[in-house]
Amino acid sequence: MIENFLGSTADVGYNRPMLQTARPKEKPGIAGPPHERYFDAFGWMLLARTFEEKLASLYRGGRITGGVYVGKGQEAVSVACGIFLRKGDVFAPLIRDQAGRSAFGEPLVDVARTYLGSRQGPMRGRDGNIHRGRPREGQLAMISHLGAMISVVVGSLMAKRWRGEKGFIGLTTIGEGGMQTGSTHEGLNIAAVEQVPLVVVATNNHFAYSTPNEREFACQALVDRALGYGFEGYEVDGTDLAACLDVIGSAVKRARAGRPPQLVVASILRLAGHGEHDDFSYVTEDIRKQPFARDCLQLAERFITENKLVDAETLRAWRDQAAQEVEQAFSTAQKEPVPEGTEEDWCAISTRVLCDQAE
Amino acid sequence: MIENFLGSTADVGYNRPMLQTARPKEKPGIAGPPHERYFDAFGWMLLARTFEEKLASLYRGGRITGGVYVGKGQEAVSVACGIFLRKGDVFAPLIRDQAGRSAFGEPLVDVARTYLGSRQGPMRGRDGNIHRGRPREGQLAMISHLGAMISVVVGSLMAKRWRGEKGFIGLTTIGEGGMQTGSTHEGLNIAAVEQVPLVVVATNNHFAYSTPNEREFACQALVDRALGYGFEGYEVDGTDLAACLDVIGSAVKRARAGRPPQLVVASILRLAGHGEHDDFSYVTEDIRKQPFARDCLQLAERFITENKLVDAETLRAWRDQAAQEVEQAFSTAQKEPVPEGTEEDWCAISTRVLCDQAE
Amino acid sequence: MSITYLEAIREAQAKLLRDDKRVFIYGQDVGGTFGGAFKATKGLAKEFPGRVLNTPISEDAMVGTAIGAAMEGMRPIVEMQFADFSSIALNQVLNNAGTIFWRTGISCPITIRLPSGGTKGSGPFHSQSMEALYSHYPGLIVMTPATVEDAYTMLIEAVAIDDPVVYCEHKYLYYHLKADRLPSEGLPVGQARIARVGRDLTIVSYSAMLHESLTAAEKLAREGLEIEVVDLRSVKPLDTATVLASVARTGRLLAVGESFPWGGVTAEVIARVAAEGFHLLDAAPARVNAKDTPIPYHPNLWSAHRPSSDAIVAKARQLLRE
Amino acid sequence: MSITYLEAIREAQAKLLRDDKRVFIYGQDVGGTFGGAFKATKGLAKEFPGRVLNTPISEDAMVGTAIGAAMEGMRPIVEMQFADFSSIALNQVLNNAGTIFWRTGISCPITIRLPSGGTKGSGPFHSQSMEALYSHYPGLIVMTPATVEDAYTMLIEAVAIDDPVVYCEHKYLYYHLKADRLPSEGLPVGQARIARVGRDLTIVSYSAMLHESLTAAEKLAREGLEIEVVDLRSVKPLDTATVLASVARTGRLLAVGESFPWGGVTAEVIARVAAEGFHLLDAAPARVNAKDTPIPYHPNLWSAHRPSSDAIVAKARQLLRE
Ligand SMILES: Cc1ncc(C[n+]2csc(CCOP(=O)(O)OP(=O)(O)O)c2C)c(N)n1
Ligand SMILES: Cc1ncc(C[n+]2csc(CCOP(=O)(O)OP(=O)(O)O)c2C)c(N)n1
Ligand SMILES: [Mg+2]
Ligand SMILES: [Mg+2]
Repeated sequence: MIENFLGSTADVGYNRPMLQTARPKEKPGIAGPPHERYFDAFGWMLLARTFEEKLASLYRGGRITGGVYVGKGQEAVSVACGIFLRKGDVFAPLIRDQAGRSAFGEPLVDVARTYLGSRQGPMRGRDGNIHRGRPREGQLAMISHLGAMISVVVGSLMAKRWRGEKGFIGLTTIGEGGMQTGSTHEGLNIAAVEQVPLVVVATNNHFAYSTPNEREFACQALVDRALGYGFEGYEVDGTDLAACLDVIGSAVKRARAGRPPQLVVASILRLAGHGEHDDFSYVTEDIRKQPFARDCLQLAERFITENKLVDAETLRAWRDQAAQEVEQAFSTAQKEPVPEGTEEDWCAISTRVLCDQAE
Repeated sequence: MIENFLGSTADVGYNRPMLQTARPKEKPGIAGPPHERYFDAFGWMLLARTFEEKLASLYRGGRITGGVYVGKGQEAVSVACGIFLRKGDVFAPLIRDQAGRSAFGEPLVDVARTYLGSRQGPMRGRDGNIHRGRPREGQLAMISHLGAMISVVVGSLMAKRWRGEKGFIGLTTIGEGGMQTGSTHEGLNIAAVEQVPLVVVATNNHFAYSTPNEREFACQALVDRALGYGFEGYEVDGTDLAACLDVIGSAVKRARAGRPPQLVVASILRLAGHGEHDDFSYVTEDIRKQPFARDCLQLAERFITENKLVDAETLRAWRDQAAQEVEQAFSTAQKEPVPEGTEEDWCAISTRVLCDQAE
Repeated sequence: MSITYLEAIREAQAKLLRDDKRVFIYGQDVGGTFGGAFKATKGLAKEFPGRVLNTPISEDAMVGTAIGAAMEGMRPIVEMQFADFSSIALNQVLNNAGTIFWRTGISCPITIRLPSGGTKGSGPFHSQSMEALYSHYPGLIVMTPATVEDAYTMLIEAVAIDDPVVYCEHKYLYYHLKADRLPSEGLPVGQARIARVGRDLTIVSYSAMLHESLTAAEKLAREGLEIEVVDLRSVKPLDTATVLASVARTGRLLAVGESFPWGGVTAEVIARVAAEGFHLLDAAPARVNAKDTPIPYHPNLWSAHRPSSDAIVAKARQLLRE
Repeated sequence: MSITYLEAIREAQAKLLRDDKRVFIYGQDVGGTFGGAFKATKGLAKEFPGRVLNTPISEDAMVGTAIGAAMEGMRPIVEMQFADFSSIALNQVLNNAGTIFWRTGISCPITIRLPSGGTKGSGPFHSQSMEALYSHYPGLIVMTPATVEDAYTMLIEAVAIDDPVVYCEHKYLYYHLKADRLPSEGLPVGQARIARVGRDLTIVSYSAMLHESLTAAEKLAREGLEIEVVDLRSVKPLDTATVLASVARTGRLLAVGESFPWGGVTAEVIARVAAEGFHLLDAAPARVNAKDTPIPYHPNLWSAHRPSSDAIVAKARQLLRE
């Protein structure tokens, strides 16, 4: 028996992957939050949404160079990816993971720095936006090629195992589109062969850029792929924060307990364009009315309100705090100097004496 | 209900892939062969085995340049891949498919020509051995990179569909090792998305070169991957000719009938080295005693003899005929001239005026 | 009427689809109502139903599928979303498409469109110029149109050619470049063009760098220097004859490219001129390339990384002093 | 004692595994009792349990895994079964390994061993020399050892270096080349070597072509011609200074490489010498490369495709007549 609730200790023996969909728990008038990390998680979601709304408005105002890609509608999945990780873990997030990155400890000012091109940002203006990372703190800096980070996480985990570290896991995210790359396949398979403590959270937001599911894959459920790799596989309703915390939290726990790699497939609709340049007019009205198109943040807020988990005052205070943190991050970053070409040594390797001199 | 016997017409509706292992039918003293193509198939197997034995001896005698890769032990699977194909079909064989290539119509002399480097061979000495093909006749010329041919077959089938051809299918083979490449993943997935009439026959011969299954993949059964792509999936005992004809023949039939792409996974042991240079000492005695290590050709012959399907005389005649055809092929090829560098124009493209002049 | 480089690419594809039923377009997001990340196929899926197809994110399989279709007589155009992602398809392009004709005698007429080159804020993975990788291997034709007219006629020719063509279209030129009308014919493929006549120095360039070179020539003209500018048009085959003829007139060579320095188009141009036209040179040939680091995201860094007309002017002056 | 180029590679790996517990070897068939398609890791899995690991046929993931381990402090050596299959890993090598340090400041010390180059009967997909592809992109060091001694010391250095190294070992040299003993130290990485002293012409070469060049020099010596031969050792960084110093002595340059002509090492060498040492040249520089077609399977075709000492001699004579 699998117990989805993170609180429970009853973890399970190895058997064939169980395709298990955690559904929102609708117990009317319950006394506390449906998950011990529910409020924390809600806070990160709120922060991410607030930050990205500001970001989008800066983008529209022509203040951002390069693309802006937001996680609107994916915050519940993403926060659940970041919130259970701890120091020593490895997190390789992708483009819709602001909530998870924050929950794992990425300072908001570093995000603002990256978008505004501050030389004090973690990428020093060399790389931008979603490619940012903090490898020293376990947050890898993605390359664009989808799927390429999975095997990188595998290697990090092998190194940790060799060094004798204990209790660590790796978690990486992928879209349903990215699941069709060869790199993803090789990465998932090698993870299973190496039996590393890995959780892969795939979000089917029903589109890869403008391409709908039917031109992406033809299987009935992506979670069935777990079986073919020797992963354990779970489905989750990505609009439901409690379910995300349950299912992803349990997967994290199982990975930590030494069980095979875990695949969680979340279902959701991307509630923004692929990037802010995209009006997503290809998403039909019909699709926007599907259950998977609900807004996870609104659902969580309604759940909190309807069940009177906190009062309106508190909610407002949370929102204010998020707004303030976002303001703070941008205003700090805005004041910082930008990088200058004249100050670069244009050497791509760390062994400077071996820099090639071709012009 | 799936009916494995090709003779049966009862083909099935679409449902989740059925993991179905066809077992040898052991009806003692039956009157006829267990499959209408059984004798044909046996003939091709015999021819392939005889040819490859000769080839291996030439290799040992230093008469062959380049590698020799044989299909010993895989003839039953391979012949079943070739024998149901007809003009207009596309076949993309790999390194262990001599039996299937012959059954699909490749002249034996072209094989001998390729190995002996005759300029009259299909590859004119430019490419060798297993890379040979006859694209005009529907047999593609593989590149070495495993998995790369799957999507090529998909494209061929799409072109045929566009042209309004009817009733054609494509069939390609892959090893359990090759199933781990990114190219295979992308090829299988795109086949399912494009819904082409494709059969993929994967042979798990328990080794990729020297690497055993446990370092190749970690799923319980490779056929489970079918599910994750939206293929229909079947397993078969690759040592059993009748089963191979049944299962692969049925898959071909289903593909022709317009059903989703088909994956057949055969289980077997490679009964030779990876190539003739390899003594396969890494295959332990224990493995050599497993049921999957039986020799399909011997089993078929024993089945024929024990059930008195043909008499000893006929069997001997078959064997003699094979030997004669093989002799003939090599002796023709041996007399032919080899290619000369001075006669090459060293232009890699067909539009000769656009050949680049760099030296 | 005014037509951009991007529109020329779309028009060429519309014409190809209209005139030749063997043509189809295959790529991520090229279909539906969307028409591609850069809208190079906007409207085409509707006009040509079933012939402009979205693909999964599977560059290897996209090219493999196109190869199979091409061998069966179709004329596929594969759009990579960005040139940078063609690294995933590289094996299919080099080892499959590039070898089929030579190995089997069957031709493989695929066209692979690579939205190439740097634009502000695009960073290391959406800015690459990959022509050198594809030119190094045998079996491919590599086009690098620099003008609206060439963007149009060369794409039409790319599809007509019986061999695999890598068509590098420059994203910076998409909107920056306009022409009054589309030509019905262009120079033959494989032939370079004298984009500006001069006698003091030959600049050899292609794609977006042609325009930086022309700007540099303008600037130098104010000082009385007459710079000849050659637009290679295709980098493989590379039209050595036209380059040599120009160097014969000017005695000086500066090769300008946007890709990384080691083994780029500029190295190949200089190697050819040095080997075949050594006596034509009055001074050392020189080259201007991007820097040998990944392409930076920040505009300040990017403009220092990418060859600018100023950098070309500086190098040209130095060369003319020799 | 006599030790081959291949044994030197195995010895270097044994030493690395022995001396540095961060080192592990990752590749197809490298482990078990087998020890690699060419036996370059024979016996190592037994001697160093758990540190010489077989992988699935997944070149992309092999390199990705190594990158992750390297960023966490390990020193992985990845063996490609043949250089040709590294096309599948190319994206991880160029876009991931090659950019990590520059983007993040974290170093990525992986070594990728590529069994490279042509041997009789190996054909288009088991004969390639891929150094130009890897050298073109930023962020990588590309080594091409030509001697038993260099095979040994450079592999040890490759693993010591904090950056990604592509180590191109030549399959033709595996058994053909022998030395009496292994050195404890070699020339510094990045430094070329004068393999033979001369004054009439400089041949610049590397890897297996060094030996064809030396043979050519021998043949020409019988005619009284003194050919200097430079062994580049690493093609990135490329030691322009040593090449220029040699050309300063001889006045003539012939660059010899086994890879395809367009944009290969030879183009880069000539471009550098032409640009930086133009006045040193008394005649046009020249190059000898493989032909611009896939590498043929049949030995007759292969020996015409690959640069031979005779082809080098012919080109050298021509160059010396100028
Ligand atoms: C190998 C590769 N090809 C193409 C792209 C361009 N690209 C960036 S995001 C994207 C869509 C991704 O869809 P999905 O994986 O479903 O993630 P989502 O954007 O829906 O979160 C594409 C095609 C890429 N990043 N990598
Ligand atoms: C992408 C790629 N990497 C490596 C190789 C080298 N190689 C050739 S055959 C082989 C083993 C193949 O094993 P499997 O697919 O199980 O087929 P089998 O030889 O067992 O029939 C390997 C590793 C290759 N051909 N392609
Ligand atoms: Mg998506
Ligand atoms: Mg196998």
